[in-house]
Amino acid sequence: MEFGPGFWGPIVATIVMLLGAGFACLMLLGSRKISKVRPSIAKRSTYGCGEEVKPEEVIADSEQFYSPIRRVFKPFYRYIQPGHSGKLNTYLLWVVIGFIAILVAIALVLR
Amino acid sequence: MIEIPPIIAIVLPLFGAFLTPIIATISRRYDAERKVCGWFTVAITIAMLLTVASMGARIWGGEVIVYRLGGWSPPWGIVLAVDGLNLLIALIVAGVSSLVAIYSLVYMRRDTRIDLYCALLLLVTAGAMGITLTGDLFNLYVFFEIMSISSYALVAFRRKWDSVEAGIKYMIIGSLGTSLILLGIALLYGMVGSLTIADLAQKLGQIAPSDVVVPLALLVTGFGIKIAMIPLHAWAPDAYQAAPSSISALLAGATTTAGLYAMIRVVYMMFGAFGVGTIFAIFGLVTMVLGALMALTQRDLKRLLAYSSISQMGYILLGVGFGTALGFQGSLFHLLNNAIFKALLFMCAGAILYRVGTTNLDELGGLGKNMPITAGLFAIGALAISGVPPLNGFASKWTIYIAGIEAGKAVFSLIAIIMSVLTLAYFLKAINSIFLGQRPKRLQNVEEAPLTMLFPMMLLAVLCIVLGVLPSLGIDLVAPAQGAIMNQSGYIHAVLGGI
Amino acid sequence: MMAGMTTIVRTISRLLFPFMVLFGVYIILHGHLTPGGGFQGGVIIAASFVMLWLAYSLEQSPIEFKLFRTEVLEAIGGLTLATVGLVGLVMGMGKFFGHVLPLGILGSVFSGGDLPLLNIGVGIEVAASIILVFYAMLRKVGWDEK
Amino acid sequence: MSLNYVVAMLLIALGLYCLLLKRNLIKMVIGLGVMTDGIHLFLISMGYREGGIAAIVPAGMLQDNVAAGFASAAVDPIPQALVLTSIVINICIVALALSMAIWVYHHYGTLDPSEVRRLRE
Amino acid sequence: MRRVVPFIAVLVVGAILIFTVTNNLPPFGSFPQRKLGAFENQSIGQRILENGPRETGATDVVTSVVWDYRGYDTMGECTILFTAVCGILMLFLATRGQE
Repeated sequence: MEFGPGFWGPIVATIVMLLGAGFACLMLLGSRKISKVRPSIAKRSTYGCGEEVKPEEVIADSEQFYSPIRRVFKPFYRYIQPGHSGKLNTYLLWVVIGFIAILVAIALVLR
Repeated sequence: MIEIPPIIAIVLPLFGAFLTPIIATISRRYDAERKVCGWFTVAITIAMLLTVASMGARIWGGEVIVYRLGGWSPPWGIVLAVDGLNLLIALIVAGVSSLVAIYSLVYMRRDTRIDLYCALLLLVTAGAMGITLTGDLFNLYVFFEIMSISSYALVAFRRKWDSVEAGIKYMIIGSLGTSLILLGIALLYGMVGSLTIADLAQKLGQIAPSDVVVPLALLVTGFGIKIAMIPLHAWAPDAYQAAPSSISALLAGATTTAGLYAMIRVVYMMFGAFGVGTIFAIFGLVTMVLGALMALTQRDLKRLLAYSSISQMGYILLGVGFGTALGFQGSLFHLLNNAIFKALLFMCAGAILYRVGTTNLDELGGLGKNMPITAGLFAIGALAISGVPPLNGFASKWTIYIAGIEAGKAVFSLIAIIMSVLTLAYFLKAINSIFLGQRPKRLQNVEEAPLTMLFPMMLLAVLCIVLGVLPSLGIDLVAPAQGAIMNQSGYIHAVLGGI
Repeated sequence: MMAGMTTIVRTISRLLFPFMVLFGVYIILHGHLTPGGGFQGGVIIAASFVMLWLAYSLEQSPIEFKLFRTEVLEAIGGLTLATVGLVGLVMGMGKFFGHVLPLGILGSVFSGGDLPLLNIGVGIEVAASIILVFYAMLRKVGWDEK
Repeated sequence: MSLNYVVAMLLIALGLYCLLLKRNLIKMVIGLGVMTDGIHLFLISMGYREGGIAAIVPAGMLQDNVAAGFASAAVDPIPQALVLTSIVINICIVALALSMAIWVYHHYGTLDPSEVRRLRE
Repeated sequence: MRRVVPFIAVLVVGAILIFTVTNNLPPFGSFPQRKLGAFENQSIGQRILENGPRETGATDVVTSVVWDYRGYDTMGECTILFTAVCGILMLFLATRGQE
């Protein structure tokens, strides 16, 4: 099939990936067998600065989940995201401004 | 009669919608209203799917099925014209709606007046099918209104505060869009004096393009609202979040697809304005970036899926905007794939909502032990939508990247690749928050979703894998549509028949 | 629920009711000869019912209202259209909305092929629909005042 | 001078103003109706012919050649048909929007769209 | 500021529309002639006026357009009415079991 430059055989690639996944699983199980050391309880439990943390208290806040990306796109999250304020008039204004933008763009292209 | 299938495919759901209240009033005596209406809807949609599929052989043979309503010849009467593009979209719409009908059998179990739900579901399907198969501009507007109004009503179906708020926002924004479409059609009628798409295409070729800028912009804006193009996307997250999940799947799978079809048909095949493609590419890029960035910080699963659906629409617009054969091929293929895995993901969200009662990511966790099948299906959908190689998202996205590079817009392809990485990022966040991690105590005894809901999801997941491992199947399915877009004069000649 | 209006209004509306219905039927039946048609006539019929509901209250109006009957009527009105269309499809050589009945003499009441049938069907549907809409809204207003 | 067109477009702009600047859902629905009526007026006035008659065959023209006298005098019937269709569509939109507004008032106790904003970001 | 931007947008849209209808359209009252010189008198309405009464047998040409030439549109319109009524019933009368 036409995928531009380079070689891409879907079936071959799939088989290769499945083989790699199986090999990785084998390696994982083997390493479990070889290594005698078991992780201690302290390693398994969540670190709460010495406090006791119950499982349902341990949630990763899903809004701050990717703080680095938030830092990279800081202006977006500071200016654009609050724009989705739920006000119907604002949304309708977006529609009208979008219409004007599309009109200007089309007029520039088709001229 | 050999030309009948198109009209049958439209009249079946209309008949079903009109029949549903009568069937409900009869079956209410025997207290079987729910079962009867649900299975009736399933039967109607599957019959419609078969009707559409029965046209396949002739269309892929390069033929254009033209059906004259009432026997009036095209410029004066209404005509249905089906070529490769129509057929592809009709297949997507019919398939998604039948799967959604099967899914709704169990999912809507707790709601009252299920007969109205079935009637409205059939009406959405009928509207999308009418948009897809018609060859008349005003008729397209009428069926666009059928689809829109029934989807407004369905978004507000649960009558909770969020449903009603999302419903009225969607309703006012969408009605503004349809009024713009009507104004555009009126201007076109005033300038050209015709309503058949083929006739308009023939006559518009002889006007200076600077005259038809305003109708073109009005139509593009009106259809852009339906496909949630930035900055016309504001209704989408609310509607997708507040609607019942089956309806979210239908909106993402069928309604946006029909809107995109209308945009392609009007812009490329009626106005023949291939120069507008650059604008589509730019708007698609903005849509993609903004959708992905907004989805990164969502707390609600269905809202996250809504923003990701906006982002995928950006990909499709990007591919359409390149204006090359490979671009159309990739974007139409991605349209098919988007319908598949977006419906799958919304159905998974519905399964979680059905069993747990919330889709807030902070309140979920560790459900992988309770609902393993749902977890696996969600993982397949998430990997497919973020373009991980053995699944179908990869093939279409790769085609779009290559099309961008060949069209000399390598920067667009680069940004698209970065956004694909972000897509994987926010879906990994969703998987982590829902199925992995610590399981709170209150989620101890959550059960797996019922089999009637799992069946359509499994079917869609199998489609994801098959179309990914054998992309040539999808390419073959899409190729006639792409050929139809390129072949404008053939469409005109087939419809007008030398008038 | 709203309390209805004075005796004068009630009497006049009760006397006016049959004539409004008759006028609606006339508009429907002459749709293919004069201005008007199914929609206009149906809306007039519906307006007559709504007038009764506003004059009397929803409970004590002289004509009692059956919800399911009206829903079924509406669905039947819609089905009439599609059925006439399908009859055209089957008998009219594969023409959806093709003519089945003869055209008749131009300008007489029984002419125009299927047009009177379609007008009657849409008249039924529009009347039932508008009545249902007003009934639902009046019911809702009733709750909020309770 | 095509005054009808200008007036129709002014109606559309008025409806748009109502949609963008009114702070009441019912007023916004009214603005939507005004906008659609402007489009209807535009469509109707587009089919007008200088000194045209209504598109109904008068009794005098019934027997003799209908096509010749009537067709050269009457106005365009198609925009009127489109407007008939569009008016009913507009009725449906307004009815559904108003019932949704009733429910919004039921849940939120207000019709101000700047306070009906629990779904955001 | 909060109200100035929408007002300017409305003004811009109105100006664009008025400019369009005054420049790019045939003047008021010029049916059946359309914008295109090549397609003069080819507005589909003219042909329907000529043949409508004979082909459909209705003296009201608008009715013959609504129900014959574009009867399919009208069926869709009735479907829209049905849709709206379904939605309104669903909003108001579906509250058995709730409230």
